[in-house]
Amino acid sequence: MSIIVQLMLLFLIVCAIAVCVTRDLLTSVVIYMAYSMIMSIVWITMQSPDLAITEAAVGAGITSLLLFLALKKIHAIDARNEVRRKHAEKQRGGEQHGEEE
Amino acid sequence: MHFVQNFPFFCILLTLICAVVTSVLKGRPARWLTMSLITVVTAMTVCVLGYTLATGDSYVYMMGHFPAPWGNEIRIGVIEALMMTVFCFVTLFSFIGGMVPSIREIEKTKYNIYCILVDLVFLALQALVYTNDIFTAYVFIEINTLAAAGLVMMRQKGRNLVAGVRYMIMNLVGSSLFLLGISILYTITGHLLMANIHEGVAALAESGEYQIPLTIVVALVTVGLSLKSALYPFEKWLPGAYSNATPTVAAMLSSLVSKGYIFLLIKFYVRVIGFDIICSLGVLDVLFVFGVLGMIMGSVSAVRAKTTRLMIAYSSVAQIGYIFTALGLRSEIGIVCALWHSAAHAATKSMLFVSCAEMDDACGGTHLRKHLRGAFYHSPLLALAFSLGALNLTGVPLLSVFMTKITLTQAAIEVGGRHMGIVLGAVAISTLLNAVYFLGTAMTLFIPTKEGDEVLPPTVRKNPFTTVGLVGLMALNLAMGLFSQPFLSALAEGLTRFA
Amino acid sequence: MAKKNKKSRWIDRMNGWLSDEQGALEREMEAAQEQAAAPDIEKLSPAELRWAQEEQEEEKRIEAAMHTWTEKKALPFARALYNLLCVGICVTMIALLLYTVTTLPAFGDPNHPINNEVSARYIEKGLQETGAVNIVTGMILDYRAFDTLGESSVLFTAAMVVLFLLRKDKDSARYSQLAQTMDQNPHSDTYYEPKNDIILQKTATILVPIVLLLGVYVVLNGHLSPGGGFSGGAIMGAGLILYVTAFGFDKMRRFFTYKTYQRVVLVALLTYAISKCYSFYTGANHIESIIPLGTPGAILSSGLILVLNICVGFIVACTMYCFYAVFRKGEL
Amino acid sequence: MQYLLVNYEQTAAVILFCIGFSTMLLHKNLLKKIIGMDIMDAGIFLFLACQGFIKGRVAPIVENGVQDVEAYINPVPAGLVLTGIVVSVSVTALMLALTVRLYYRYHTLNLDEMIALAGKEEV
Repeated sequence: MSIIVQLMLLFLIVCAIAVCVTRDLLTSVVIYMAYSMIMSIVWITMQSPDLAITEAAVGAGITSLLLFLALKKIHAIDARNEVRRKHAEKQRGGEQHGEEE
Repeated sequence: MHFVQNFPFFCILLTLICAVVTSVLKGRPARWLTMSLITVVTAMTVCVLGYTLATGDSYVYMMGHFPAPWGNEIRIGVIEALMMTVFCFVTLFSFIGGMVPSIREIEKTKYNIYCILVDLVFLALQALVYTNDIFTAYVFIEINTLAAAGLVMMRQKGRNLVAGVRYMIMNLVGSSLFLLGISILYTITGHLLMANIHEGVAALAESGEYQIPLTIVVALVTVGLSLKSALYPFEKWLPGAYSNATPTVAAMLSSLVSKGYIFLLIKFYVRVIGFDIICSLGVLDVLFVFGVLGMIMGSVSAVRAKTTRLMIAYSSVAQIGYIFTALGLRSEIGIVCALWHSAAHAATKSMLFVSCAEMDDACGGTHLRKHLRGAFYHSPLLALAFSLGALNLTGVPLLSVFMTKITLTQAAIEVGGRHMGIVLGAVAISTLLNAVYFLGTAMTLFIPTKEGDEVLPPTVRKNPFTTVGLVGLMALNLAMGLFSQPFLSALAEGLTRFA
Repeated sequence: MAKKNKKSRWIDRMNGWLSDEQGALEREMEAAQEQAAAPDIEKLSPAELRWAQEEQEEEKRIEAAMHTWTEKKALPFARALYNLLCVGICVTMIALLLYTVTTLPAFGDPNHPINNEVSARYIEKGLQETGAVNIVTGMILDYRAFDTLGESSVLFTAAMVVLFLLRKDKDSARYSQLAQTMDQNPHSDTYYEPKNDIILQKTATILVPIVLLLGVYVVLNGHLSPGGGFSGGAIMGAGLILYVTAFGFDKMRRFFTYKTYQRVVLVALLTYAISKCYSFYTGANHIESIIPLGTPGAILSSGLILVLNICVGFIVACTMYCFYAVFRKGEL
Repeated sequence: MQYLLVNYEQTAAVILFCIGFSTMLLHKNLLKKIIGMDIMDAGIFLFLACQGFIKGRVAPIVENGVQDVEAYINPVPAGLVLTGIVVSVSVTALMLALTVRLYYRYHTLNLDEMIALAGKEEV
C-alpha cells in the first residue's frame, strides 16, 4: 500500500517540477490538472474522503476550467490583435502605394 | 453575562449582513447603508470600551455552545476595545470624507461593490482585533487581502490593476507563509486557540523538545505578517497601491488593513508565544534592524517622491518602521508605544490621504507637489487638515506622534546600550527628513501664487461630506494628542491582562 | 381613499429611494459624474479636458508600445540580482523546512501531540452534540462554525471582485468602448454562441441530470457521508457549466440570470448568517437552543447542519457558474 | 538523514511547498505564478493533513455506533484543509480575472513589462 502512495507523491513532485520547466502555458495547465487529480487520490489514501471529493470537484474541476478559460480569452485577444495588425499593415501598405504613385 | 458583552459579536454579524445586503442595492442606498452601519458599529464599540474600562478586565465570548479548546471564541479587553474605537472613528470619517471623489471616480453601476468591499475590510479588521483563535485569524486575513486588493483596483485604470496584481502576489506569499507557520504550530502544540497554544508552548519551553520548529514558526509568522504590513524590505507593493487609489481606499488601506496585521502580530507575540520566550528567541532584534532601516529609507524615498500621494505613501513605510522599531525594543513600554503609534498613525494618515487627494483634484489633479501652491486660499479646510497632519507626523508637541517619539526614546533608554544610540539617531534623522518633505509641502500651500508662474486654475467643489469627514478626523487627532496620557496608561494597564 | 394613496405615496417614495433616484445633493454630485462620463467640450473644465485627452494618448501609446517593447528588457543587473536573491531564499527555505520535518513527530503514530482531548471529544461526543454522523462536517458546521462563516464570506468577496473586474453591463458609460470591441469582432470569445453540435447536446441531455442529482445527493448527505456544502455545490456548478456549454447562454437565461444569482446568494448567505447568529447567541449566553438534533443517520437529523449545507451548496454552485459565465461571456 | 525517508509524506509536502514557492517568485509570466501558488497551497494542505493521519484507523465517519477514539483518525486537520481549498480556489479565480483584465490593457503576461508600461502612463 505505501509503495503506491510513494509513487503518487513522486509523481506529484515530478508534476510540480514539470510545471516549473515547461514553456507552453497549455501544457502547464494540463499538468496542473493531473497534479490535483493525483492529489485527490492521495487524500483518499490519507483516510479523508471529504477532502478527496472537494479537491476533485473544486481543485481539479473548477480551477483547471478557469485556467483554460483564461488561456482561451488570451488567445482570443491575440487573434483580435492579429486582425488589427494585418489591418494596420494593409493601411500602411496602401499609403506607400499612394506615395509611390 | 452583561448584555454589553454581546456587542462585539453583534458588530461582526451586522457588518457581514450589511455587506451581503448591499450586493443587491444600487449606488445611493448602498452608500447610506454603509455609513449607517459604520456609525452603529462605532456607537456599539464605544459602549464596549466603556464596559471594559469599567470592569478593567478582558472577557471571553464563546462563539457557539462549546467552551474554549473545542469551539471558537473571541476575547475583548481594554486594548482591543481602545484600538477598535480608534479604527471605527477612522473608518467612519475617512468613508464620509472621501465620499465625493469616490462617486466621481468609481463607475456608477459598480458602486455597490465598492461599499461591499469597504464593509468586508471593516469586518475583517474587527475579526482580526477580537479573535482568540489562530485559524480564524488566517481566514479573516484572506478576506482582508481579497477585499483590499479589490479596493486597490477601484478606479480600473492601468496603474491600479498593476498595483492590484503586485499587492495580491506579495500578500499571497505572506499569507501562505503564515498558514505554514500555524500548521507547524498546530502540529507541535495540538491546539488552535491562543490560550491553549500558550500553555503548550510554555510546556515545550520547559521540556526543551521541538525548539527548532518553534523558532521556525516564529520566523515564518513574523516574515508573513511583516510582508503583509509592508515592513521595509517588503514594501515594493505599497507606493503603487496607495498613491493610485481613491482617497477613502488609500486612507483605509494605510491605516486599517496594515494595522490589523500588526495588531495580530503583537497578539501572536504576547498571547500565543509569550513575551519572555519571544525575547529569548531573538527575532525582535531582526524586527528592530528592519524597523530602523524602514524609518530612514522610507523618509529618504519620500523626499524624492514627485507627487504628493507617493510622498505620503512612502511616509507610511517610515511610520510602520517606527512601529516595528518600538516592537523590537524587547520591553513592555516598546509594545505600548507600538500600539499607541499604530492608533496615532491610523488617525493621521487617513486625514492626510483624504485632504491631500481632494486638494489635488481642486488644484487641477496633476498630483505634482509644485501645483499645490496657494491651495489655502481656495480650499482652506483641506489645507488646514493637511498641515495639521504634516505637523503631527513631524512630531510637534501637544500632538499624538510627539508622544510616540517620547515613549520610543523612553523605551530605548530603558534598554540602553547600542539600541539607545541607534534609536535616538534614527528618530532624529527621520524627524529631520519628515520636516524636509512634509513641512516643505505644507508651506507651499500657504504661499500665494504670483501671476507669472504657470499654475492650473483651481476647480473648487464645496460639499458637506468632505467638511464633516475632515473636521471629524482633525477632532480625532487633536483628541488623541490632548488625551494621550490617559490613553497610554490605559494601554499599559491593559497590557498586563492582554496575555 | 385617502388612506390608500398615503400608503401608496410612501411606497412610491421608498421605491424611488431604493431605485437610486436623485436627492438634491446627490443630483449635483451625479451630474459631476455624468459630465465626466459624456464630456461635451465647451462645458469641460481644463482638468477634465486634459484627463480626456490623456486617456486617448494612453490608448495610442500602449498600441505603439505593444510591438516595440519585446526588445527592451528590464535592467539585466537588477533581474540577475532578483533571481539570485530568490534562488537563495528558496534554497534556505527548503533546507530549514526539511530540517524541521526531521524534528517533527513521526507520520501516523497515535501519541502525536494533536491527538489530545480536543479531537477525543470530537470523536466521542460528536454524534450526540451535533447529530452529524460525519464528524468532520459536524466539526466544521457546529464546533468551529465561525471559521466556515468566514470562509463563505471569502468566497463571496472573490465573487464580488471578479464581477467587478470582468462584468460589463450595458448601461455603464465607461466601458461601452471595451464592450463593443469585444462583441463585434468575430474573433472575440463572447461573440461565440455555441453552435448546436449534436454530440455535445446529446451527451449533455444525459449527463447534466445525473451530475446535478449527484450534486444534490452530496449536499443533502453532507452530515451522513463524506461531502457537504462545498463539494456538492462545486458538482452542481459543474453540472450548470456543462448545460451552458452544450445549450448556450440564451437557453440558460430562461432560468438563471444575474438577478437570480444576486437573489439566491443573498437569501442563502442571509439564512446562513442568521442561523449562525442564533446558535452563537444562544451558546454564548448559555440559553438552550430549541433546534432538535433528530435521530442520527436520518436525513433530517443534525439540526442546523442540513440547512447550512444546503445554503453553502447554493452559494458555491451559483458562484462557480458565475465565475464561468463572467470569464466566458462577460455577463451572466 | 534517514529520518527524512521515514516521514516521506511530510518531506514530499515540504518539497512541493518549496517548488510552488520558487515557481511563484522566479517566473515572470502571471499564469505560471498562479499555478505555482496553487501548487504551494496544495503542498501546505498535504503537510497539514499528514499530521492528522493515524496508521490503521478509518475516516472519522461513525459506523454502527462505534465511537471510541482508537477507531478513527483526527478530524480537525481535515476541517482546516477543507476551508483552505475553498480559499485557494477563490484566490485563483480573482488572480485569473485580474490577468485577463491586464491582458486587455497591456497585451502581455509578463509582469515586468506591465510594471514598465504602467510606469510610463500618466497618473
